[in-house]
Amino acid sequence: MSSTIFEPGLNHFLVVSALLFSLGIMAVLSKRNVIMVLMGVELILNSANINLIAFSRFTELSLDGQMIGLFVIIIAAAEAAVALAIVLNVYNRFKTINLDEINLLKG
Amino acid sequence: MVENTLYSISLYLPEIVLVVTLCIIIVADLVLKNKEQVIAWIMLSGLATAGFFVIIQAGTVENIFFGMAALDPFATFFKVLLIITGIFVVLFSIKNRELEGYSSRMGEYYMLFTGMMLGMLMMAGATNLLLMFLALEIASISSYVLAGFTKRSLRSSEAAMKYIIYGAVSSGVMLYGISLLIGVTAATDIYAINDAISAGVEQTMMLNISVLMILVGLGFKIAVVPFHFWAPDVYEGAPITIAALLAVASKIAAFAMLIRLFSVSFIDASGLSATGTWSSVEGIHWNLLLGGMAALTMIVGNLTALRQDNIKRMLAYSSIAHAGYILIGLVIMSSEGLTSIMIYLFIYLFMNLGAFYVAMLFMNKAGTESIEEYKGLGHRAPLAGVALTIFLVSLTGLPPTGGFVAKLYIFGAAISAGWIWLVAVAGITTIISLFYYIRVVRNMYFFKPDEDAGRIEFDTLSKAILIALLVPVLLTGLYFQPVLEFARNSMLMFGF
Amino acid sequence: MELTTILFYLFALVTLGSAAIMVFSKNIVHSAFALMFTLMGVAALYVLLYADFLAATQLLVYVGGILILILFGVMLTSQGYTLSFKTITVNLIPASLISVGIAALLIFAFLTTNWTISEVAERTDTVYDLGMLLMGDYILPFIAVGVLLLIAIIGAILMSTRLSADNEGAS
Amino acid sequence: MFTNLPIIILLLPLLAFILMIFIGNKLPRKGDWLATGMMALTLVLSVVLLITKVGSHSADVFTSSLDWVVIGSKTIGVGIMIDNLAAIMLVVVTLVSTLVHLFSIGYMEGDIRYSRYYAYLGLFSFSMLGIVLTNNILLMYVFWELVGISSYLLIGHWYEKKSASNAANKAFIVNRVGDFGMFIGIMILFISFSSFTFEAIFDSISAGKLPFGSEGWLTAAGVLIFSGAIGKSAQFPLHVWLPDAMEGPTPVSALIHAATMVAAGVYLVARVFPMLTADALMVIAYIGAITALIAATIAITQFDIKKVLAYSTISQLGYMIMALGVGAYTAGFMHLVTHAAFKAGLFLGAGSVIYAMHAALHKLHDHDTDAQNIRNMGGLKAKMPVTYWTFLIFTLAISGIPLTSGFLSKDEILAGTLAFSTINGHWLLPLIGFTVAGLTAFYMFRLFILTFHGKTANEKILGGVIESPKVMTIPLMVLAALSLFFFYSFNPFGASSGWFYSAVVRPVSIVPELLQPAAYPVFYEAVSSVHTIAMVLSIIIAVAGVFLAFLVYEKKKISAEKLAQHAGFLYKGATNKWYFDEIYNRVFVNGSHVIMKALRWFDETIIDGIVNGAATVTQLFASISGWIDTNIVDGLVNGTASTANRAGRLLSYIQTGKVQTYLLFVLFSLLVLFILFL
Amino acid sequence: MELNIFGIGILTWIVFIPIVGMIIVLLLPDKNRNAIRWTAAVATGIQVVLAGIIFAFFDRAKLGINDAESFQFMEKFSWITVEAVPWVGRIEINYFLGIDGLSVLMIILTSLIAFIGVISSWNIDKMVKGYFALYLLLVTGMMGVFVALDFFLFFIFWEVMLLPMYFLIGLWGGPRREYAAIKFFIYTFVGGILMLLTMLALYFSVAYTDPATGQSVHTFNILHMMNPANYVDGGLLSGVDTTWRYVAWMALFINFAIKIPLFPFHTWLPDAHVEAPTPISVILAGVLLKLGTYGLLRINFPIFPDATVYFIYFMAALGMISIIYGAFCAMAQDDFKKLIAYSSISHMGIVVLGIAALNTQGMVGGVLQMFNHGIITAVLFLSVGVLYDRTKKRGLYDFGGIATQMPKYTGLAMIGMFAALGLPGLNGFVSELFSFLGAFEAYKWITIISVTGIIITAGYILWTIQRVYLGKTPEKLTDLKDITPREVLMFVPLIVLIILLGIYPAPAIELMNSSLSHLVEFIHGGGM
Repeated sequence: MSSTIFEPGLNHFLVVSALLFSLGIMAVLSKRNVIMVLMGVELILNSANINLIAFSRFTELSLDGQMIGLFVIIIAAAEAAVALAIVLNVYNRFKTINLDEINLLKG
Repeated sequence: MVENTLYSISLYLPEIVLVVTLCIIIVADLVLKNKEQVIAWIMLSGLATAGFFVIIQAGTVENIFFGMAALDPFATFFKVLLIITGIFVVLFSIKNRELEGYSSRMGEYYMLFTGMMLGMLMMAGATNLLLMFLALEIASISSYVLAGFTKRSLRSSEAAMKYIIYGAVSSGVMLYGISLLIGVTAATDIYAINDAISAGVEQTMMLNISVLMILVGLGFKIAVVPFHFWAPDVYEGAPITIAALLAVASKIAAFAMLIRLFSVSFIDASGLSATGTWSSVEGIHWNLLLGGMAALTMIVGNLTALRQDNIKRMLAYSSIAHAGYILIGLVIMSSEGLTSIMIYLFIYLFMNLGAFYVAMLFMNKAGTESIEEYKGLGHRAPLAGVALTIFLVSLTGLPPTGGFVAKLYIFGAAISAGWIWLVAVAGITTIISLFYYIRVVRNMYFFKPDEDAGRIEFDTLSKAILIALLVPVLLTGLYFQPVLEFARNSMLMFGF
Repeated sequence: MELTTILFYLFALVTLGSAAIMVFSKNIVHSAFALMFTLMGVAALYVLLYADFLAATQLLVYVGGILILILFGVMLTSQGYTLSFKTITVNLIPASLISVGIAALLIFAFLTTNWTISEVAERTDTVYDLGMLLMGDYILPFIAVGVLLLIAIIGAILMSTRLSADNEGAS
Repeated sequence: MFTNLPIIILLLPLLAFILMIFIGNKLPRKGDWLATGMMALTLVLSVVLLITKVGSHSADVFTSSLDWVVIGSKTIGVGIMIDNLAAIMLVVVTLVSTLVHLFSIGYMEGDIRYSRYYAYLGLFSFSMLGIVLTNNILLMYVFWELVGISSYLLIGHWYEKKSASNAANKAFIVNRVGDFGMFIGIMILFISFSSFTFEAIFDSISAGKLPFGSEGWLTAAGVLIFSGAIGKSAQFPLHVWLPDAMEGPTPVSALIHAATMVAAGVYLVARVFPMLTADALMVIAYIGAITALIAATIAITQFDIKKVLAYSTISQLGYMIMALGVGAYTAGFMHLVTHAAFKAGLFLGAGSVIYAMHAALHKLHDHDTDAQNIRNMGGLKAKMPVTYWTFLIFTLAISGIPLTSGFLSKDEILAGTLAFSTINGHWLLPLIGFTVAGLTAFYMFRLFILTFHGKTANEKILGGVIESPKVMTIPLMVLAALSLFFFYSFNPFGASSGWFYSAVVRPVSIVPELLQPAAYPVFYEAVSSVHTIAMVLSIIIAVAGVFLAFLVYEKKKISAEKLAQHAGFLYKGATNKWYFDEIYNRVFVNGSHVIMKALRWFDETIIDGIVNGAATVTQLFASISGWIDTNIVDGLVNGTASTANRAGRLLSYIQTGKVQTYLLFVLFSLLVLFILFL
Repeated sequence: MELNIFGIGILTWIVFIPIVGMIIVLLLPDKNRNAIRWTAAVATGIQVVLAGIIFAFFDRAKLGINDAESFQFMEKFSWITVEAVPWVGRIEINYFLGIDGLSVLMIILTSLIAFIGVISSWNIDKMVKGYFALYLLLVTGMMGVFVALDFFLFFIFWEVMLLPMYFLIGLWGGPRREYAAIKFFIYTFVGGILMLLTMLALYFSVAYTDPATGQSVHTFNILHMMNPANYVDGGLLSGVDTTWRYVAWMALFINFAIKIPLFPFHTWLPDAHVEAPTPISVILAGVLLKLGTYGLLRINFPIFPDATVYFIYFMAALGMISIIYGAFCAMAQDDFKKLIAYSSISHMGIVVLGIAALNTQGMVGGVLQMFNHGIITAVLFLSVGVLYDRTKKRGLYDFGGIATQMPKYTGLAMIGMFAALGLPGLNGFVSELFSFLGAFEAYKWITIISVTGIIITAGYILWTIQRVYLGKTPEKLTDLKDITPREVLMFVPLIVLIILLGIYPAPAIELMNSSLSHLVEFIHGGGM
């Protein structure tokens, strides 16, 4: 284990992931544009992946973490593809992809 | 290793059947013309075969695919439920007029539907966090698209988009939670996690955070307050068949996963007493949290349902409320509670599908989803009217319908565990629920139909489906021993 | 300071910095490119964590796939070049409060948590081990993810293609 | 003999009732002969019974009973009891009833509900005989109410008239007030002694058992039972119904509201006499005295022939009650009997007059002149001789002039009150007694003179008046004969030597000694010592009253108007019946109207309002927009669950339709949960 | 005592005959109205016959209440049994029917009123099939409640009545029928939820040891719930005089009080009565209200003797308030049906007061009053119905002089009125007498105040008679026909009973005397 707090240990990576996570949340919550929101989701997924891989590096978890990370990347890709297809469809219907303008369903 | 894999495959037949069905549908979609009906029947037979294998395998308790999944009575129970739901929804889909304009795309519809069924079946059996997440995603991604299937409709498109964004964020948060949980316990298998937790976890705070985040994802699937917001919008926008599927199957699968995760991972294995009550890991009051959520869910679901005019939306809120009642079973943290959840889900399946189905029939024939415009429908369509009345009465929880038995067991389990306040909330909200259910009945019967509006007739298949849904609702109200025994015998989970 | 330390901070800075740019930029194209740097930074972090295969996958799938997809999305959904590339923010105050809150909480939790660290031997090559796992323990997810991709493809095609007899805009 | 005969006597009128109800209308002459005949048969049987009882079994009491119901371990029986009291009363009831039946053949001729009328008479007779014959207080209460209902039906015989149905209602409800007390009294007795029979109750009391172990409750029980008598015998303060009851046919007034039913209260007090404490008796005595006085004063001022008689009835009943209260048991009961004869006679006489007046008016097609107002009469002496002479005998009897039966009994009562005052100094009672005696003589002769003597204001009417038919005059003659002294005692100045006094003996008090009234020997001695004084005094006063009446109304030496002016507020009060009706109207009728309206409002607004929640307000606004009628259930939803609804609305506001807002809530909840779990 | 017909117990027959009728009705074609009516009449008629058989064979001496051995015509079958699994004991729900002195009279009442209801429904022309189907379902529910000895079964029958009633009022009622129907529904539903929760709490607190297997079995058996020995240690409702037992008692009490209805839970009743069609009013007042008091006696009292004693003053006071309050409110009404509805509140108050006395007279009086009131209000509502059929009016001020127009009818109606007024010689008096007698033994002042109710009752009844039957006939009402033979047929059995029981109530009282005495002892013994 490292002797100084500057030497990158588990916590360092986790902090990075936490920040990335919250930036993702920020994007999700504050951007009107759907695509920006999707980008935020990618950030969240990446932050989770950083966690997983960091754990696989520093704990007994070993390769399982990486394995899951791998699957997550694939899932993220699939999700992004479908999401963008749906967004495209929405754009074709609504002529906008600003989330706050798409609210026929409410109440 | 290979032997294990092969053996596991032999125990994973239902899922494999579905994959095969998916492939057949793809091929059939390419080859056949006028394929709608054929594909529907292919899917039905696929589901039936899967169901057949599920039943054949009933009773087996086995850990398969290197601990990735389990085949146990618990999973079997939920798979049976899921397949029944699937079969009904396929039948609904055949009858649904909404889908008529999309005949060229019905192949895809059934492909995605099959995919969703596959995902849900996997959810019921998954014992590894990765597989759980993966199964969840399979089910989710298919349902995102299905929700937007009627592309011409603005509402449907909007529903799909909202659903996927909401879902992506929720699953992202859940994944983050999973990553933390994995980090804390250094394990991905839920039994290993339990071992780790039982051995004593120092990072309690981390554990709490991770579970909370996982709850966001599962809560999203089940639609419990405060993670329910998507449900009404999506149900309203989606084709009614898919709304029914989401309200019933999706919920059943998510509950299966939630129960397995909670009752396997987060309990104090040493505290599992002979009476079947268990306690969560020291220092964590999951039951209180879940109880709070259950109460909130019942309150919000029922209160909001009061004001809805769209029947799908009303049923959406009602199914949110029902998720609250079901959650009570988990709060109790006992086998009794879980049994009552299973009974509830079993009955909920029929009554909720029934309500959706009649709503669909009315939409087909009378072209309305508005409860206000249901006036006089009971006189125009006596059978459907009576059936809807019975379904709604059952949803209210009045005897002699199944809904009563469902509530009876949930309430009973809660009372016996001493959760009086929760039961009180449940009781009060049940009373509130009466208002919006009865309003439909009142509109159907207490108004004379227009003079020129004739009787609504249904074809034989429609009637048969209706009866098939109606009979279990009434039967379970009077003689529910089989359900009870089925549920109790299915309490056995791998490793427990 | 060791090299890894310096590299860590560098990559962390790149990752978070470009992520911040992505989030706060008003131009969606800028955001997309910032996202690319973020993803690359993450890949670099993976390398630091002995996950070379994952780093490669990250670059391939994310930077090569997802990002392109996103850019396509951007292009396809904007009628005018300048106008709608500006993305206006909503819920700014509550959103920032929540994300700051979550960040603070998470960091606080991470820092106060006493992790059980086990020193794992440095890995030089993970590809073989991952491959073995995929064919062994992870065979089921491996197959399942294949199905997932199939479904996603079907879904994406369904959603993005036009209906044959479809008059757009009608509902 | 003493088991079967009474039951036959009891059931014959019931049979008559049933027959008349179901087939009365189909019989020839609408069945009047059947009803009358059966009543006459009853009379014959009763006389046989009386003669046998008093003649050969004077000291015995015959009871027989059978089980009615078993409740828990308590058995409640029904049964009959024959003692001299009952036997005498039987004859009184059946006699008057028979005569009234007979009289009615003439009086009610051509009535649209003729057979119904006879049916009700049968029902009444049955109930009245029930009161007389029963051996237990519950059964007494049962028949008590039944006579009430028959009275109600008969008062309301001409129910098309609003006043008739009003009077019927009033009679029943006012009686219910009295019965309410009686009912509670009965409950006290039953709870304490587990039995309803007089015998068992008296046995328990004499064994020293007290209700709830308290002497106060014994007094209370007595007074409460007596309150039944207050109602039925029209005692102050429940006397208000009787004058109104004159809305019924006059024969009914004679039977029910003069001779029998109203006397049932007296009979009741006589029945429970042994268990009454001194305090209870004191209350009874004073109630009787007050009633006697009030009614007598009102009677002076009335002009309706039946009203005068009604008030005189109340007054006389007050006498009887007072007599029982002071301990002059036999005198009181005897007055009941004698009064029954002469008051029934008076009413029938009045009926005869009214009948004649009606007939005369009818011929003239005059429907405005009041046939019952004595100011429209006068000088009937010549036109209706039988009625005149019999009426004179009755008037003498009620005024207490020697040689009449009334003198015998009244004299004994006055002696009793005087004796009572000598024993314990309640001088007010004899004072009232003698005053009322004078007043009675005065107003009765006022009535008599104004009706039969002098000249009428309207010759035209009287020209057409003729004597009533035989069926009506024969009962008058019979009753006139019975108003003479020799039927009761061969000594015209001393009743106590007659058969009646030996047959009806004051029973021994059984209450604990401390609570007992003056014992009979003591009382008897006191009576003997004051008897002569009382007799002389009563004769003087009665004669003075008669004389004064002649002075004022026959000779017109004193102007009645002037007298009235002198009397001032007293006269005004008396004419207005001392404002009892007004006060009751204000307090009870209006009071209950106010209460009921208030409660109705309370029920519809508050109780239901709570249920409907703030609905009332919502509905108010809603009804303005005309929205509520089509959306009643919505209204209810809005109502009952208005809070719920508001919450629902709030919650659906949260459902904005914007997915980011949703996520905001989700993540916010997550944050909150984090904080909670840290 | 057992009595089987074709191998099936008589109680099952009497409960489910209407269901058979309902099925036949549903199978008959819509058009064939008379066949539908006759089916209903035959089904309910058979019930009357069966009730007669029960009356004849009923053993008057047996105690019942808490003793399974002394119930009569018992039928007990296992309905739902789930064998014990490791974590929870056996579950057992029985199909358990039986009657004792408490229920036998109610059965007779129910069958009679149901039959008369069918006769008075004869002229209903709207949706005849639906009407009679629902009607027969309702009858089964009512009958079932009176014979069920398993709480679960009791509850099912209880709630089964809810929906038919809702529709019967809501579809065949007057102008404000929806409001009335939903109000009835909600009130009763609230009560039902309370009962459900209490029932569950009881279920989990009670377990008896199965003699055959030695297992501890949770049970819904009402009789087992009465035995303190059956309460499990630490159960929610175990022990004596615990707060939870009071809460449970109160919850049940509110449920039953809503049905009775007791002040202040009564406001559904006037609305429901006013809007309901005549036969349904008859059923409602004649039978449904009795379910409340029956429930108190069958469930509240013997299962919670401690809480009963604790709350008994409160209950008596509510009874008193209902008597007075109902009477005054009745007096204030302008609507004939509403008046009778409020008078029902008042009369049911007497029942409550009587049973609250906790002594034999009071209980006997109370139960008898249940029966009598059922018959009397039936007559009253039928009388209103007769008038309403002819004039389409219900306002008290709309009438007058009916006695001259319709003398036969007036005679019958008046007997009902007088019985309601508590006239001796008619049945109302007997039961009121015993109720008050019993109550007086227990509570002097409450009873004294209550007895003033009889004065008010006399007031409003006579006033009603005066306004409706007496006086001059308004011009509009001069062509009324006197009652038809069908109408006479529905009045006569009731009138005969009114008079018969008024004169000689012993046949009714001896049916229940021993059971109720036993119940009283049982309560005072604290459930021992």
